[in-house]
Amino acid sequence: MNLDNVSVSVQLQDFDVSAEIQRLRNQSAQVGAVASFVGVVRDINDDQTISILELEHYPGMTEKSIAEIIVMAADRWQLIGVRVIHRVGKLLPTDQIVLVAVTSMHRGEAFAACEFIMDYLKTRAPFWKKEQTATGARWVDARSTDQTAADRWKQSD
Amino acid sequence: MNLDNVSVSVQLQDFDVSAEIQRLRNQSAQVGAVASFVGVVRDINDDQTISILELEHYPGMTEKSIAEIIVMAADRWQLIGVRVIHRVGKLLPTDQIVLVAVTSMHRGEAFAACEFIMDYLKTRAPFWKKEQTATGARWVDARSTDQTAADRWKQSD
Amino acid sequence: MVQILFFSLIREQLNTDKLSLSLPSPGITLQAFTEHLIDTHDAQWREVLTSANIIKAVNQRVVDDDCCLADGDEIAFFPPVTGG
Amino acid sequence: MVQILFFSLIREQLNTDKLSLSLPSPGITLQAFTEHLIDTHDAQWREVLTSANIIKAVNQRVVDDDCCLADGDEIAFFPPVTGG
Repeated sequence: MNLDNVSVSVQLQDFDVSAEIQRLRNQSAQVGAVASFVGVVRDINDDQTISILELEHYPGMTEKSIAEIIVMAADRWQLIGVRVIHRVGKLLPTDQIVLVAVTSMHRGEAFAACEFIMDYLKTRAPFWKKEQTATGARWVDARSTDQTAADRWKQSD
Repeated sequence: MNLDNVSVSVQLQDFDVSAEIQRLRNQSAQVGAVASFVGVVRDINDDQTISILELEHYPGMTEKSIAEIIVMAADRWQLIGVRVIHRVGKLLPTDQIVLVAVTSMHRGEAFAACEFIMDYLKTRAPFWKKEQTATGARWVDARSTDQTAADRWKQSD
Repeated sequence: MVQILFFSLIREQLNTDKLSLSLPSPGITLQAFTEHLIDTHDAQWREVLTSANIIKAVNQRVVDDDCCLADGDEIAFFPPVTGG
Repeated sequence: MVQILFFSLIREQLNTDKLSLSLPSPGITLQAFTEHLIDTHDAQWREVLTSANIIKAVNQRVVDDDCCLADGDEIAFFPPVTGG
């Protein structure tokens, strides 16, 4: 994968999936598949109504860790481009949190790499969520199911 | 899944992924994950440069077969909404061909269902591609790899 | 009457996109009906309609050759699909 | 000097987001350095910095306790990540 076709942003503002996909498609006329994932703020989590979701991160390490995850994905699958955007700051229910979009010639690679990048981002990129609920603020607990999802990708070699 | 949250279109015109994802997010504030796939016309296929890709379909059966595939997906995974758009008519390299977008509370379901729907659409929905190349027009051959991809989902029960 | 549709390469090879016919007998199988189509057309039809990978649908659902037809059915012949 | 960063729940529990310190000795392990931080602060620091699931990073890479530190390092303490 040409590293010019990799882009990672951590930002306060929202993103436009169509515009991001358009940019990925314009990188090469060999793009046949675009797999993408958007994470969204839910209004209820662990039985509590969420009014605000606040995202903290470790500036510098977040971008670096996501870039490393993308390199791992590019080692495993034949990819053309990758775009990752992760928002930080205060978000509301139904807001977009994260975009992972991956292009390849054929769809199998794009699907696998997109899910791989999300699973690793969830367990390795230093972001933390704090929820505002009716009974106060709480830091979101890490889920063991996220670690299980990431562990699926370990290669037995 | 509420069937009001399922929509299938076969159309000549292009689509706007952001607008489609926005509509899916607005269906429920419980949407936490949006997995989507966009298929794109490549400029070279089987070593030949493609000038135009023409898509023929079987009106009525296409919509019906895609709706059946979505019902199968909703039986296997807990989904909130599904949107499928497939273009027909004359397309050019880098044009969008197909969109499959799936929402769920958690990402595993959305990813799996999105890939499942694409794999089944590829092998079951009655569309046919004809490529215009420098040496004339040719109907695209079905790929055995597409059948293999669909067969992966067969349940051993 | 039944309606018969041809798509893609099959349509081009037969130079026909649709036909309306009376069923030669009620409850005839799709296999027998396909033979009837072949017998009432030129040699090209035999070659095309007996090709190994042809797909047949009745009322917009893929079926086997032993499917029984009824008046009003929509019958379609097409090659393996290549959408997506 | 090394820079020490605290994030999320750890930052709140220690009421500290960053510190600058001289390394007590060159080549000290992260484990010994963490003990040094605990010894030079109140009891709350022991509880927080020895919690089972705390993650430590040096120069923006997750490391083990036996990692050796050098002058100029950036050291971070944070809970399991929950982004995405």
